[in-house]
Amino acid sequence: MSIMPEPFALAAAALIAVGFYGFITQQHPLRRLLAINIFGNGVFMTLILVAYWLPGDADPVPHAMVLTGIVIAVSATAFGLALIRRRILDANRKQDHGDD
Amino acid sequence: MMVFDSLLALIIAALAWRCVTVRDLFQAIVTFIVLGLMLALSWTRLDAPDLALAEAGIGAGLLGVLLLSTWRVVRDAGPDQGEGPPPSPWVRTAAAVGSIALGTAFAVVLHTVEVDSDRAGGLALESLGEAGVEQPVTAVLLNFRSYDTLLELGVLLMALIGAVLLRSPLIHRPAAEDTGTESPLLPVLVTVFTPLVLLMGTFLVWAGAHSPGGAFQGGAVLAGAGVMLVLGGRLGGDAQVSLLLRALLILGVSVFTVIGLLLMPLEGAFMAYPEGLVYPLMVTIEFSLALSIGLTLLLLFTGTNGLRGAPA
Amino acid sequence: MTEFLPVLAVFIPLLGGVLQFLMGPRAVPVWPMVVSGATTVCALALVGSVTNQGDIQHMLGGWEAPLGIPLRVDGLAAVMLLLNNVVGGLVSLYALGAHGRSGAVNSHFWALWLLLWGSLNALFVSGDLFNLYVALELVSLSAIPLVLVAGPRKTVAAALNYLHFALFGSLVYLAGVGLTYAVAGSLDLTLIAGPLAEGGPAGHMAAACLIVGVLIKAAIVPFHIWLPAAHGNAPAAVSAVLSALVVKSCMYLLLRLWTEPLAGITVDAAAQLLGIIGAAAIGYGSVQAFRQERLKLVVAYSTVAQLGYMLLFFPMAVATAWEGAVYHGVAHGVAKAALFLAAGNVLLYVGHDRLRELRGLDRPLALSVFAFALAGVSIMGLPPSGGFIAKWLLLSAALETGQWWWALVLIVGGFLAAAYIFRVLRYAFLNAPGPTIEIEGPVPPRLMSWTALLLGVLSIVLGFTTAPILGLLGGLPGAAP
Amino acid sequence: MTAFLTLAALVLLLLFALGLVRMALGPTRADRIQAVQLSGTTTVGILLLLSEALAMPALVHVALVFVLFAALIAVAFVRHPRSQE
Amino acid sequence: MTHWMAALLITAGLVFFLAGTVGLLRFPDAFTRLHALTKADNTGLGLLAAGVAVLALTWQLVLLIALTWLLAAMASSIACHLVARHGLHHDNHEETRE
Repeated sequence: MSIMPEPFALAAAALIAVGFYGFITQQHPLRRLLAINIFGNGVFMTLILVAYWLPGDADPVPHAMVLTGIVIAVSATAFGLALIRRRILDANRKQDHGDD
Repeated sequence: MMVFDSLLALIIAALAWRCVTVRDLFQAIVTFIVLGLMLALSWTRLDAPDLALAEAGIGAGLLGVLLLSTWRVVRDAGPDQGEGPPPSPWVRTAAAVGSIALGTAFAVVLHTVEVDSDRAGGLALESLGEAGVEQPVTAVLLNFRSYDTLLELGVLLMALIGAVLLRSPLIHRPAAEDTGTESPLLPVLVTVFTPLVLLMGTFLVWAGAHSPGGAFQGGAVLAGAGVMLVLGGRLGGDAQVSLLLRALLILGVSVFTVIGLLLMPLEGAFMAYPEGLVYPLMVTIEFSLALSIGLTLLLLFTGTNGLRGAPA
Repeated sequence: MTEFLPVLAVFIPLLGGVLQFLMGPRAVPVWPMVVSGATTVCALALVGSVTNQGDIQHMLGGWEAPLGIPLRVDGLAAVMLLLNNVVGGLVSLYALGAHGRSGAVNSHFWALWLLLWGSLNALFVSGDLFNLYVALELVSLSAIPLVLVAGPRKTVAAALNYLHFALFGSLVYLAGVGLTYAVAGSLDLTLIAGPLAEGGPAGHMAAACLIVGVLIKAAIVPFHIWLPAAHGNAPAAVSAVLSALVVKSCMYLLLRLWTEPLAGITVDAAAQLLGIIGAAAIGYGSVQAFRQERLKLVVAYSTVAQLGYMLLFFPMAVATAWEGAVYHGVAHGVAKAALFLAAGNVLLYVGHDRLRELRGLDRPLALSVFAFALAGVSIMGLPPSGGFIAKWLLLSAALETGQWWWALVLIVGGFLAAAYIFRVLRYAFLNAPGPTIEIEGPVPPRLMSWTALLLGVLSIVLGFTTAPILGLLGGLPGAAP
Repeated sequence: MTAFLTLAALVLLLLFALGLVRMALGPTRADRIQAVQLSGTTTVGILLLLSEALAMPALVHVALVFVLFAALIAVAFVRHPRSQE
Repeated sequence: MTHWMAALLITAGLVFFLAGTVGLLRFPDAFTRLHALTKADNTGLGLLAAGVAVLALTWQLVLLIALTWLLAAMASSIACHLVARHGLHHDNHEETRE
């Protein structure tokens, strides 16, 4: 491993840090989902770097992991967006008193 | 190339920062989409064109479209949607300190890690001959670690059932009734693009056996074609669900499981395939997966469990 | 044949759930009951064959160790499978009463529940670090929509919060998986312990990510905030499954990771920290449970507290503590399912579960209140019950290792549990005189009362089945026999 | 030639970074979405250049997928959905 | 020879991209910016694609590159039209002040 800074390794770390910060500080559920996805992208970037560091061809195993991860993250996020829309529909019916 | 990579990494970090900190929700979403594009670009630099395709199609593309549409709904609902109070300065400071520590730790670890080059992936590359497909990632997804892929299809199905339970679909009126979009060009775009997108999706699925692409990327592009039709007002979500549609939704997971279970007594292991049949089985599985994935992603976009055609 | 059983235990319910989705409301309730029965039988056969012949391994796809994914059933997995499928089967029976009528929502309930059941089995039999990530996601993404079955309006905020934490937790876990793969070059749980221990900072980072990710998903104290609302507002059958099995599956994963792949890398400070977190969970959860005004929230906070006991294993790390922690998992699983099902019956009959207005429940809900009391005995850790055995084992471990402060935590925790359980029982029937319930809902069907009672009785019976279950579990991995 | 292509890609990336300034400045949403369009086109250009520079013809597929989804995003921006059943 | 031609085309493409970006940054309002942008970047991408196509080895690749450009040009001009129309009707004044 080189001691030279690796730009994409730094980018992965930045994505993870920023995603974590957003997850803690954001209140809006949609913004939180975005922050979680940014964190996830940092994790995916880490995995891709690990794959890249295999001498010769890129390692397909982390690639498969990332592909799986992307699909899972996106379907969960789509479900989250449906939740957010439902919350808004309910909030618009003013008579509703949830136990928030 | 180093300069290119550094600039790209810098742009990625800056976009992420802006996406998280900008006030306006719309800007955050737009930034997120551009961030996805840049990630896809950076992954091509890291020898992962498969993932660049997936990120461009699913992570930035489909998710971006869904985010923009949901943003409309959020905005129409009014400015404040039951958000909690903003976090106190203490929380912010703690979060900042924590995230800097976390980021530094990751950066250090990623720069000092001694990677093991004798690994499963190397073995996968050596065993490609037995996998039935030449493309390493497809071989891992559909053969060496096919069980993961099968379970992942379950996740897609669950997310869809969850979205259906919520009854909060995205309903696009016919384009002609949408002020500002009654452009004569929208139907042209839809008419020209949809078949091309379908073609591209099919191509990517088929190409998955020997070049970057595969069921997920192809499926996402197929879903893109459906989303194009929805946005063009030709197709809409529907509460009524036909048996055929449901059958197509579970086609991938069923084909995968049933083939695995039927061959289990013969091969001695679940999801083991007999030598001569590997390639045809792979292709069958890949196409049924792509069809189910595409439809599921499309329905996750409309937020319904059914579809119906609408006059243009 | 036996080597196919793990596959069947996963795919009977998974495929059953998928086909339930295909067939829709018409298939309710016959198809789900057939699948539930088949799953329980298959899983019990699996547990039986592990008891008789020892561990079972199945290499998926016929690929060898680092390339393919192994399914492994050892003692720990078998015990968890036993818990999962016994409780799962009984919950299915209960749900036959609650969700047995045909209808779109009920159809989705059954599809999701069967998928969740299969996902939990998949989690318990998996022997691969990344596959465990997928299984964790399967569990979460079937559990969260299940919460919505109670009606989106009541549960949407809870579900959203749950989703945020579940997604974030699993991504943290995934970061750990990536780093582990970087240093170990493999994802097989049995092959990564050595390289991780020699992995330097990356190995430690990997271990930390894996543990923290699982802690987030398990709703351990600083990360518990999503749990009470989700578990407290879900339909009774779902609450039971969430509290008894879903968070338990994450605790299982923590025990599994700690004792096998991370065994060479764990440091004493981390173990003590986990113990302290556990103690904090016990204290905080119990006090909150005592302060709740709604029955189901009492039970939900009780879960926050009870999960803490399993964490006490880590600082002690001796065979007795191992047995105690796992036994606690089983005993709490059974008792908590009984509590939630009983609470569900109360909610059905009374129409609400506000504690102060629950008076004179004893007559129409006698069976359910009795079930609640029996399960309460186990939660408090009084003899003779499963909870007593578990706490006794943990207590002996504390004395054995000379860490007396954990014994103190155990005893105080028992008193706190007694306080919130008796508070509920006092409202339920000691306060019998006074205005009785105004709105009377339907008397819960017999099936629903009896399943709750059966679970309550089981949580007492667990006080007498120590030998076979601990025999099946086997000793602490890595420890000298 | 490779060096030239790489340099060209770098220039495009720099232009892209400048385009992001417009996205940040706005001031209208149309401006921002337009900046996204430009970033899409620029990225397609970069991908085409890289496909040649790195000898990875598959990047042209990636570029094509970019184009398709960039169009979708623009259409999604102008269409107003509801969420009432 | 082909190399020189490719270089020339690509350089010309870059110039158009540069013009587009400058237009995006400097033009006074959204509509002129839109106008400048699509003209410039479509032509820019076309020239650039032509340059890369000259270097491409197989005709399939050339075809694919041509298709990419064609679709990009079409999508971007239609999208521009849609966004402009939409801007006329909706968004110009509703941007929330931060």
